[in-house]
Amino acid sequence: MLDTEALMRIGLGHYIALSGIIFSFGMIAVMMRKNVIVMLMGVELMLNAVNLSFVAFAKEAGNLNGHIMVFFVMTIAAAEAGVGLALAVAIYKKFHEVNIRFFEQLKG
Amino acid sequence: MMMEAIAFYMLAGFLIFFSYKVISVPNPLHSALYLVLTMLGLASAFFNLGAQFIAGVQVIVYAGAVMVLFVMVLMLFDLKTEIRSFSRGLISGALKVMSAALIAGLALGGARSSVTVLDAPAGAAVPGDVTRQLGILLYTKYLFAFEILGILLLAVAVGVVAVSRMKGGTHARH
Amino acid sequence: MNHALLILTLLIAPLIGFLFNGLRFRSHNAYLAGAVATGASAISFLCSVTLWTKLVSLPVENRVLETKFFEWIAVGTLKIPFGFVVDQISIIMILIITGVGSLIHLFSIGYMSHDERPSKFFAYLNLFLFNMLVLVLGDNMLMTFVGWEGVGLCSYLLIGFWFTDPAKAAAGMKAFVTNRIGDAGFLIGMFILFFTFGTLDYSDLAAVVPKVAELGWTGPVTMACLFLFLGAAGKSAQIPLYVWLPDAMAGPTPVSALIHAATMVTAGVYLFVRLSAVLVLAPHAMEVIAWTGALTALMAATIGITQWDIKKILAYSTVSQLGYMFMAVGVGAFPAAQFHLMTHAFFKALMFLGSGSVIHAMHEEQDIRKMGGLKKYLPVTYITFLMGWLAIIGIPPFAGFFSKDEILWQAWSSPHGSKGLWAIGAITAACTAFYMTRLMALTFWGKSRVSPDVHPHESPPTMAIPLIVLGILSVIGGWIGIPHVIGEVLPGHPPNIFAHWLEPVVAKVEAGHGSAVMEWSLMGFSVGLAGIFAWLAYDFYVRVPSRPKAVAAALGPAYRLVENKYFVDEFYFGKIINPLVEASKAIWLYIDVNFIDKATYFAGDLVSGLAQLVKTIQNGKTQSYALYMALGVVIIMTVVLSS
Amino acid sequence: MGIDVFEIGVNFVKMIAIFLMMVQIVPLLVWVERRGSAYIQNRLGPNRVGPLGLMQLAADAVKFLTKEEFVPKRGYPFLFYAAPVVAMVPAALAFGAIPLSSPVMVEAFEWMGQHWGPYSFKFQGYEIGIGIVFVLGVSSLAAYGVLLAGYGSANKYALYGALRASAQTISYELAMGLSIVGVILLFNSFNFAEIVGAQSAPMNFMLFGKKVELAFLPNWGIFYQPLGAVLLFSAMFAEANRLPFDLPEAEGELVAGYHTEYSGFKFNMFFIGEYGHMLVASALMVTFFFGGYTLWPWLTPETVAKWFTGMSLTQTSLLTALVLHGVFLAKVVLFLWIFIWVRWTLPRFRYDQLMDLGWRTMLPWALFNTILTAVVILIMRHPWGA
Repeated sequence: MLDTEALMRIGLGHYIALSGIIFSFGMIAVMMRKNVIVMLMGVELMLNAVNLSFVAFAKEAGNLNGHIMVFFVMTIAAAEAGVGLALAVAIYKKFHEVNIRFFEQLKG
Repeated sequence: MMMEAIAFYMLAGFLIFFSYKVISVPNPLHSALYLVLTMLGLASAFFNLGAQFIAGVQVIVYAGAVMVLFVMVLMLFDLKTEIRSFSRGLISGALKVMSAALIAGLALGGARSSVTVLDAPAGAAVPGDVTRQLGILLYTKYLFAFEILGILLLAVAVGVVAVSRMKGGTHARH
Repeated sequence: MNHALLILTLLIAPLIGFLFNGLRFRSHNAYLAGAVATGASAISFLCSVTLWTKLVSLPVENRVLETKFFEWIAVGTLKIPFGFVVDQISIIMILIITGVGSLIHLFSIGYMSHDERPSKFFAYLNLFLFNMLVLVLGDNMLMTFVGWEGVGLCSYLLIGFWFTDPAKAAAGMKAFVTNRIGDAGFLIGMFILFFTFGTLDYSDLAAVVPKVAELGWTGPVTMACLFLFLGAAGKSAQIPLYVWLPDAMAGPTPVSALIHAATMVTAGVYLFVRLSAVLVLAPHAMEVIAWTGALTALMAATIGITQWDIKKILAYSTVSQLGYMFMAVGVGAFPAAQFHLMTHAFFKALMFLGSGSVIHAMHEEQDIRKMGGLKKYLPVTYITFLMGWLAIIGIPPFAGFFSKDEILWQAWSSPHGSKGLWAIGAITAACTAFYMTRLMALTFWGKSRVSPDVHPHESPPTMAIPLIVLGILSVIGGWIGIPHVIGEVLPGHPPNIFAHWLEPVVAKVEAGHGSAVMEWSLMGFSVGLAGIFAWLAYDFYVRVPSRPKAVAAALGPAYRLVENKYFVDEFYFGKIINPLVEASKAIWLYIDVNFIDKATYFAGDLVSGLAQLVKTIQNGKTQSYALYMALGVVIIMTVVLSS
Repeated sequence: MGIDVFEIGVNFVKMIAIFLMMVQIVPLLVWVERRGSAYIQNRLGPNRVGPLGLMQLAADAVKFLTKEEFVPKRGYPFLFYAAPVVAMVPAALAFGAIPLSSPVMVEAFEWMGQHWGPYSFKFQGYEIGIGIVFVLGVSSLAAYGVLLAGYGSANKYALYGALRASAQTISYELAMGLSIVGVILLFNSFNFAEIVGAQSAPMNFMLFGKKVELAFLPNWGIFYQPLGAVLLFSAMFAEANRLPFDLPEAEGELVAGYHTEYSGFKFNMFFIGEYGHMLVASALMVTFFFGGYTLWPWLTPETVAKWFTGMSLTQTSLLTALVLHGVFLAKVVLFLWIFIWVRWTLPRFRYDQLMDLGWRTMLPWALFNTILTAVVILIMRHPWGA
């Protein structure tokens, strides 16, 4: 029995649910894709999902601490993407492929 | 109320569709382009939630800079459609999907079970000019964190330059 | 203008100069870069003067101007404001820094006009000025530390300014690494103070610390002071960390004048004057500081006698004079230390700039054996250098006399002092007179030994003006600190303005014992000693130039010991660094390889045997690890949500 | 978008009208560019078709529409088709967010038996509170048009052109964003309308906490931020891929860069995108640094409204808006002409020079400008006297 009333009143819960779904997609990308760059995209997807819930919580709580958190997460995510891509480029230069299995041996 | 719900469900539908496409299409470049669309959708979700500045930064930083980098790198690599996009292993694959689904389910269940939260209407608005207050908060209460973040970025910039200039790189000088 | 605005302008002007010159660092235009940099420091000097007039107009017991721009760090109980304070101590420092700094900037325009990267040089100078101002104006120890590290960085950059020469780059590195050792001490001292008293604010510390009483060696205050002294010894070139300063002469001469004579190296002295209220509670630490200072003074002065490089002599002289200041700090004569800091800034900056003028004139020649008789070629430099010489050897009424004599008297009479300290100080004064006269004699007097293809020429006005101004200051700079006994007999009874000025802010040490007669006779003794040794040096190097060699031969091993700087560098390498490396190798071989490694191999075998059981989980696949993380998250979420 | 049918309808029509306006300026600009380049190079340019060659525009349009539609066989058709659209849309979105004139007030009236109004319509596509961030955001998306074109064409020249273009766009975006920060600090707002409002006044600023007014100069950004203006204008050339920054096209090396494979109307859309970027750039320059749609002391909303005293509020505000829109267009045209002028006068950069200029010259100076502005504003606005 669907509770139409609750479904129609968009609140925090809806955004958390959406964020949870996107997060799980990101997780699947990280766990199952072989291409390192797609895995990095999965990480970005997860971070974005978390950002969504931060903003939703900030709205709920009526203060801006959540926004600050999002701001920091974005900065760190950008940095992480930079490092990840640099590593991917380094791997590509050696193996001409960006499969995750080339990252599994921790030697040059 | 009705309009808001329709807008939300449309947005949510788009977001879920695009993020599903990110992980399912075999061509990584197409993944990246779907991810751009996801980012833009999230920016509009932020906008709906009253975080205009964050929405703008989301577009500038993610869609405008980070994803352009992804796309550029992918183009440089010249990867044809991969023969196998997903890693091997039926059992582990099933486990992975299951665990991800469980997390999503638990998030959903958590949201659903806390009825008071779910029923709360769109949330208390932050009073006044959000962007201005965000700036004030960032440069007073979170000043030190902000500075440390700057140092982190500096370290990352140096590290990335070091990694990408390693021997054999496109910029190596020899 | 409001004092907060003045302080802000004071700090920002050099920073903007740095940014401007730093952005156009490839420019070759020395005049534009120099004009901007000099203008920036002149603005700072004007602000300092205005702040000083403001301070004077305040009542004596409340002479302090402070401003907090914002809360910088707020973590738990640690609250660090971005605050600055101008009081009787820091005003003297900022007047010296910006005043002498402006003159040296002006001098550098002429000195660096033929350099390849003048813009970079002036950018570094301005950055140094900014950091030094942060150091002395910071109202808590962390702000001081920010400046402390900043000046260390600038010092490194400027010593290695001509980094294409490996020796100069290495000198910069040496300074940096030596200072790191000191900085670790500073940090530990700061940690101890914060751990014990819960604050790093100078005024809070001064209020809180006197509530404890300790006499032992291992109490927190003594330990903190000793560690801070390690930091100060690094920055201010005291035993055992003085080795970097003579090598730092690899930098351009204006840098030596500004950083390694007038300002940065005095930061350690400043720190203890600022923390005088803490230091007086740790008599053991004071004793250590006094004796270290005295020994440094003596050792450096004796090394100075045997050097041939004009800048090296001045460098050892700086180390020696800094030793005097620490001796003063150690015997509780904080005003005297600060006073000597000021007069030393005048005459040593003058002498460094003078030597820069000489080097400039001699086309980068620094060996005084190849100089001589320069007074007829460089009249302005000669006259001003003469002022500096008279000031440093302590001839009344030149500046150095008053400050040095005050220190010697305090070393004799203060309850923390002793006759031994005074004796070392007096011998050092004699050595100082000897080596400075030797420098004068070999450079300016006597017969010319200049090689015929060098034609010395007097420096341009941008270099001459700072020399003249500093020369005048070296003469009159001491008149604001005339000791009581002399003041009494002079017409008009000039008071000791300097001591009175500092009195409200430095810790009081109980009055010394000793009569006016004693003071007069000690004063006469030290001046006489200086005079005799100066004449002796004149006799050695001008009248009978063959005598020094004979004396050196007669002294034999002692002379060689001194000439080779007591083999300290060799000692450090031979007895500390190399043994450390050897010991590390031995430890690596016997303990690490033969014992720990074997033990770990055994443990490893044990574990890997056991790990056969769970090996399949640890398969090296990144994505499997991600799966485990995800499973963990699922479990935690289940637990949390179901509770 | 509005509270009732009338408001929604007007806003919708307005949005479309402004988009069409942008699109219609492009052929005119093409004509000006061709005639202007001819003038600069001492020749005649198109002058046969119609008076002054103006009908050439129509002829061009017909040509574009009737050309063969070509899609590379090995390319990605969807991306290939999407790229021109993606190239054009950001320019249109950005242009829609810039206020083109003062708002139009509509008094309450009765129509079809119902009460309507009063309304206030902004003279812009849509109003966004943080307009500057929005414009920066959407113009950063322009890189995708180029990237998709390059990838979708399956052509190495196109790919090289696309990679160069996107690298250039990202590099210059930093300098562009930072050069605007000075203006934002100066006028204390992210909102275009507020920035324009602040500039339609005599020059006034705080001097150590005291307000100073100089009545002989308008309060334009250019007087406070000359460095920012120069940096923004240069970065805008790079963003619009115009000479001297048109390395992505570089016909000597890369045939025609990312649009090598494009023909017909799709090519035309890239054209519209490029000229749309020029238009946005000029409009931003005018809005940030040259008083927007006002020209103090003669042409401000207040002074122009006085010309039409005696009319109803609706008529007055509509006419005022049209006059001020003329002012805005006049200023924009001036900047568009500078764009064309520079293109036909300056030689192009080599690629390494271009990157060097972006990262090692413009970025540090933009940072310097930002820091200097922040410090000066901090000092000047602080109530020191108190």
